[in-house]
Amino acid sequence: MAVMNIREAINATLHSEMERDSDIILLGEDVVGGAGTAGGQESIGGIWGTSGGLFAKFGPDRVLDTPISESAIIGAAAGAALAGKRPVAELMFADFIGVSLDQLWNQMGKFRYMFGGKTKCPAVVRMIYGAGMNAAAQHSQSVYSLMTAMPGLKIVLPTTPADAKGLLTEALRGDDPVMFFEHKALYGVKGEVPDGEHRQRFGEARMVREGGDVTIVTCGRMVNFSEKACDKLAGDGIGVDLIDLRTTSPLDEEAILDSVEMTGRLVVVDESPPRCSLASDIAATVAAKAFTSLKAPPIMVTAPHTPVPFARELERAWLPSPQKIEDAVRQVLGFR
Amino acid sequence: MAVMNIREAINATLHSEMERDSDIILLGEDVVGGAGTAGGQESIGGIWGTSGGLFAKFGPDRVLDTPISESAIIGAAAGAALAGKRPVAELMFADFIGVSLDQLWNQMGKFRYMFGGKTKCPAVVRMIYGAGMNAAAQHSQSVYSLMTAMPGLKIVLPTTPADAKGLLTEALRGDDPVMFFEHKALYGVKGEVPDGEHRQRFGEARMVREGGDVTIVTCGRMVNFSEKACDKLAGDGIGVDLIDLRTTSPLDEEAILDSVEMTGRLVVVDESPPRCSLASDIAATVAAKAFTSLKAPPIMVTAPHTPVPFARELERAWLPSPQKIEDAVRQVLGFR
Amino acid sequence: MDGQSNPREAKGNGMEPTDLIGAYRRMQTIRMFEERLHDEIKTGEIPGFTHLYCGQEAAAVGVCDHLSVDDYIVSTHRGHGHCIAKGCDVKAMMKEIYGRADGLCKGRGGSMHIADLSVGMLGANGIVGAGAPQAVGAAIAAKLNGKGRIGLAFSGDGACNQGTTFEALNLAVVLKVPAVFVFENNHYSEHTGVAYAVGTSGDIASRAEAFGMKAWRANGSDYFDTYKVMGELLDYVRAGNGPAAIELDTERFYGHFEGDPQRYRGPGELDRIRTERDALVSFRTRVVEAQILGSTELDSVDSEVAQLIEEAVAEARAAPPPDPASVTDDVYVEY
Amino acid sequence: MDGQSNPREAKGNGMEPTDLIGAYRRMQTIRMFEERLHDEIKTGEIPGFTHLYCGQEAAAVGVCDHLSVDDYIVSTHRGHGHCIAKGCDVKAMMKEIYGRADGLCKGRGGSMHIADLSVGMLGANGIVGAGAPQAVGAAIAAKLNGKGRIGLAFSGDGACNQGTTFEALNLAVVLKVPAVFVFENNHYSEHTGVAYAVGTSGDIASRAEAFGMKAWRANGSDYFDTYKVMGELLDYVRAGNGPAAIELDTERFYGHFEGDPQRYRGPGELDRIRTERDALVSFRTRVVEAQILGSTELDSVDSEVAQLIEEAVAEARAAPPPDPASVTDDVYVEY
Ligand SMILES: Cc1ncc(C[n+]2csc(CCOP(=O)(O)OP(=O)(O)O)c2C)c(N)n1
Ligand SMILES: Cc1ncc(C[n+]2csc(CCOP(=O)(O)OP(=O)(O)O)c2C)c(N)n1
Ligand SMILES: [Mg+2]
Ligand SMILES: [Mg+2]
Repeated sequence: MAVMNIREAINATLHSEMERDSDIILLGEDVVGGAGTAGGQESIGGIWGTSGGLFAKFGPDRVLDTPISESAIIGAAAGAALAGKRPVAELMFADFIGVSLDQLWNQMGKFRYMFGGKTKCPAVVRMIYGAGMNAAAQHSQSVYSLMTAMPGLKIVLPTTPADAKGLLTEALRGDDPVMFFEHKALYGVKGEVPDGEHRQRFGEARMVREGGDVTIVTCGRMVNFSEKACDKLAGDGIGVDLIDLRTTSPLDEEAILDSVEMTGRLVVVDESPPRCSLASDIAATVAAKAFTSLKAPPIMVTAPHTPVPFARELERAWLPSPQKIEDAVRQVLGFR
Repeated sequence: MAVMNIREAINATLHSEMERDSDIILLGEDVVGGAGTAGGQESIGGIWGTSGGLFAKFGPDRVLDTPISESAIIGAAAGAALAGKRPVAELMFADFIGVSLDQLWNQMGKFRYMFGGKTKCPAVVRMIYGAGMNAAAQHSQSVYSLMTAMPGLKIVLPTTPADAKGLLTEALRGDDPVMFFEHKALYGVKGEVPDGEHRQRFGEARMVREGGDVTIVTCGRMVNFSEKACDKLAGDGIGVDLIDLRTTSPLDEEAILDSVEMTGRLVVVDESPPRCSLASDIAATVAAKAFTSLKAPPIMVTAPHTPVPFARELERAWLPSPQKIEDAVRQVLGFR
Repeated sequence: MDGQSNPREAKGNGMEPTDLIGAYRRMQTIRMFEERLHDEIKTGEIPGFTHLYCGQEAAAVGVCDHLSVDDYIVSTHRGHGHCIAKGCDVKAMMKEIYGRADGLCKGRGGSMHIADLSVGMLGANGIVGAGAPQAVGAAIAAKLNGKGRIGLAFSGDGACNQGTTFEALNLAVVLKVPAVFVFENNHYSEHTGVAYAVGTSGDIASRAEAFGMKAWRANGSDYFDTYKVMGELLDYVRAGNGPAAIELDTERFYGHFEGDPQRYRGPGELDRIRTERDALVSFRTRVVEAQILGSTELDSVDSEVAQLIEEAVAEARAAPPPDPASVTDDVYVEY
Repeated sequence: MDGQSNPREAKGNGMEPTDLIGAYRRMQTIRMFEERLHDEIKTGEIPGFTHLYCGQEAAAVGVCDHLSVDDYIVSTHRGHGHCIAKGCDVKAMMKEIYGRADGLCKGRGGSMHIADLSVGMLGANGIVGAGAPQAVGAAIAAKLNGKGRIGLAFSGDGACNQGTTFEALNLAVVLKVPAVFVFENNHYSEHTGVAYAVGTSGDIASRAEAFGMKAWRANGSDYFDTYKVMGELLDYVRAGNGPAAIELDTERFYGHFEGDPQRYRGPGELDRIRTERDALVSFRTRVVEAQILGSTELDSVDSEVAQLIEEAVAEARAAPPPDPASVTDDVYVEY
């Protein structure tokens, strides 16, 4: 097993999968960089550094720099996928679903159903999401809650380098459109990555910790925040079942319900604003399906119902934090 | 009090509010109709018939037919609102948020917050939503759940002609961006409408019935479906508190919690697919805030996690129905 | 009439009489399919919104007669004509429009969402302007496949104001892919005239040119002109010169959707376009005058098509509806 | 150098020396603001992403010197220059960029989201292409107000490929509103060259023309040329002729964002543009040579501006951060 960070795991997986399957193509703004300049193409290899070396290896027919026109990028991915290719489209920031939503939601997500199950659209859309870098209201959002609401799309959020590889491989082998969420503050996270083929099935949550007193359900960067809270709680002898969903659609309901049936206490941690969020989705599911197991009201730790603010102090106040998670766990445990 | 249907109530309100306030302008595709044709403008007065007579009365500077370019329509409304006007933009189908989301979500919804509370954006976006007319996957969606998730937007869904007038007036007098949802299957619903000025405050739910045994929380067309279920249940002596939210953002949490504290039993009815839906939002809120009052697991009656199908039999199966609501009420009552 | 070319030229282009009969048959199939729908819709049996293609037959057929099953097309809300021209099964289409279980899309899509990948028809679309970027994607795929195939988008004059369409034009030029943009200018988007909505006084071809691609114009109510000009265009695109556009001037004979009172039409307009711009009439007149085909041959095509449509309707009406339990099928390939 | 006009002409256009000093002061303020930011960012004290406007000063100032507070502008992610040129308070801007409580937007927006409606600045924007439709809306408002005011969008060469920009161009033409589209062509969108991304070999003005509006070109690194050509354009627009566009050829002196290694630049490119296309150097040389202003006058502007920036940074650094409890304020006007 090699040790690498998430950025490297994604880049390596793109390299090996593109080698394996010549139908995989990559497109997006500056995924190569330098087109039409004196410096020449491959000047950067993606502004997030995840597509480095692909252009040099696979050339201009498979690695395509595009103008700034996200609807056309996603629409082209949709069309190429219908036509038998496996496009990987990069939305530089997940917030740009605003200018490309129709192609994601009304096109990719609906083709198969509308067309009577006779088509498939194996497109992977990589989106860089999340707060924590003071990128302010239009470059910091966690849109996975919005997209989990959209039938036909699969929503994937790796939190470790191994999962980045496993989930991206699965996305590229599967036949459905996948929204692949990469948290901008997690790219540097290091870990062991299995060599050779490694696929991680969707809808199979990761039990990060098993503690038995309280269940924390979360995803994305909030897994790391929750781990910090768990460390603190462990010091006081409080054991947490920490569930990293890996994919919010499909959802591993079983893992959640199994744990809550044991603990009877649920905290959901979600980087989205609260309304119609993943947090409310999980809390409602548990209330509906594990009602008799619940010993305390579920607690949802989310961002407030506001856009993401810019200033450090405000963004920090906006984000769920290890402290808020820890407090929620103590509160749910304190309920009698 | 005049008796009229929702379509007429909206048209009449637009007429009287535009007379009152010369800053109100209307724009959208075919809101006049006939531009650039031999037949001439005002050939239809809006494809839903809600803007009839406005062009004749207020002229081309205040009633603007636009090309098919929803991002430009909503963006222009956003800009005009920042510049001191009160634009009403018509999205012919709510599904077209797909091609205009950025201007709704990242622009209108965020200006005030991003700009430090120093601006306002009093734009009203009218969207025609909902299933029931076999308009299939791209013309039938109930996107209010998606938009309730978006901070900065207010989400309004009239279900009676009186509320259509009261809520639209409130939208046009207020200073925040309002997403005004008109259900295509409710336009013909008739009722009494107060004469003269009539404003309905946002965040104030309507108690459609008070029954005391079970609480149904719903909005939009599902209010009507729920009333049918209530009629049946009343025959068996089952009394329902039926709450029409009127606005999902702001949310009248108090009305919901007050009722559930009495009934202990909650059914949420929502025309959206289930994931991260309004149904889950309400159920989670109740589970978190009225946990000890709950005598049974909350039941969510929603559409399935699929696009809206075309065929009559399928669309009917897709929609929540009075029968499904009735069943849910009996089920929640049967829980021991 | 301006823009009408000689049928002999079409022949010179490689069209043999049997192909001409085929072309006539396809146009007549569209015509009868649509006229019959126009009547059937009044019965209330057909669900949803239906947009009839009638009047634009020469456009769909004149374009698609150059394509093979591995050329991809994407279509619009007004897609029946494109589907038939590209080779979709007419009976399965009719069943789809009736919302039947064995409709081409199992009754899930209906009139606005017909697709058949087995003939290279990637889908009608209810969202105006959504198809153009998808055609660019199909063109990327076609280019990779390296067999001279193309991705083609049909769009209306109204769709040519949508941002997605513009983005697609630019992207196709930048990537130099074999994408073809066919703009059917029927002079209206819903109730609005093209001269109002398209800021270039309704000129679409020159707008496409301004994006850096070559653009052609043809009479989209004349099969021979459309066919001929499309032939030139496709020679250019298949030779690897990148994308191209064509503006087809044509007419829709019915309203925007079934039920449209069409108050925007000028006096006598519907009569005039029916008299002067009927692609089937002009086709027949000219092949008969040029003695390429005989009236009787064409008449028998008419009866065959009438028979097919009759059967299609009868079978669609008799066909079973979808099982309500199937409502949750086929959202994903893998669950 | 091509595109440079005589300062006397600017004078003839109604510019008196005091205005020229003002123009120089505004350009110098942008320059020093940005160069100082460039240094301060390295300290790590400034949060988030910052895009410097340095090199494009003549564009913002040459355009905005024609505008009053009731003309509306919308800006981009690279908006500091537009803000300063339109009259935003420089110290409040600096505090905003530092994320301070009394920043122009209370520290909520930061570099990419500065707005000040009191000077007609409707907002910088983090979404490329979002501003153009908003300028059309502002132009609708301006037209209704009937005082000859306009709505103006600054956009980059990259933004001119976004669908929203195209839609806005068309909508403005259709509605014949006083909207002005200023395209600052600095030859790059991030790391991509304009010749690649804009399918018309990088020609933006003619693309705008193809939407049916009049378009101008000017040297956006030369104050006098920009000012003069904008004057013509605005005479045309304010006279009620509908929208117009202008392409300003200019250069950005720094990377796309702070931290960009700029490997896409040609050898010596940065030196060349700094030497040949510095709007401040050319302004100074020419007003001094033409004996309109003296070196000492300009030097004292330089010191005053340097002093202002010094104070702005000092005050911003010393200013208190926002109260974390204020995070939930101001989402709505009415709760
Ligand atoms: C994004 C979007 N906006 C608006 C509509 C509503 N609509 C359906 S068809 C149509 C007119 C299309 O005009 P055109 O492109 O000329 O095609 P035609 O109907 O003439 O075939 C409109 C506005 C839609 N379906 N999608
Ligand atoms: C919708 C959207 N897509 C992509 C980006 C990322 N992005 C920010 S600036 C930029 C380049 C813009 O280029 P240009 O319009 O030429 O402006 P310049 O940076 O040169 O001032 C890109 C791609 C964005 N912010 N918004
Ligand atoms: Mg048309
Ligand atoms: Mg640029």
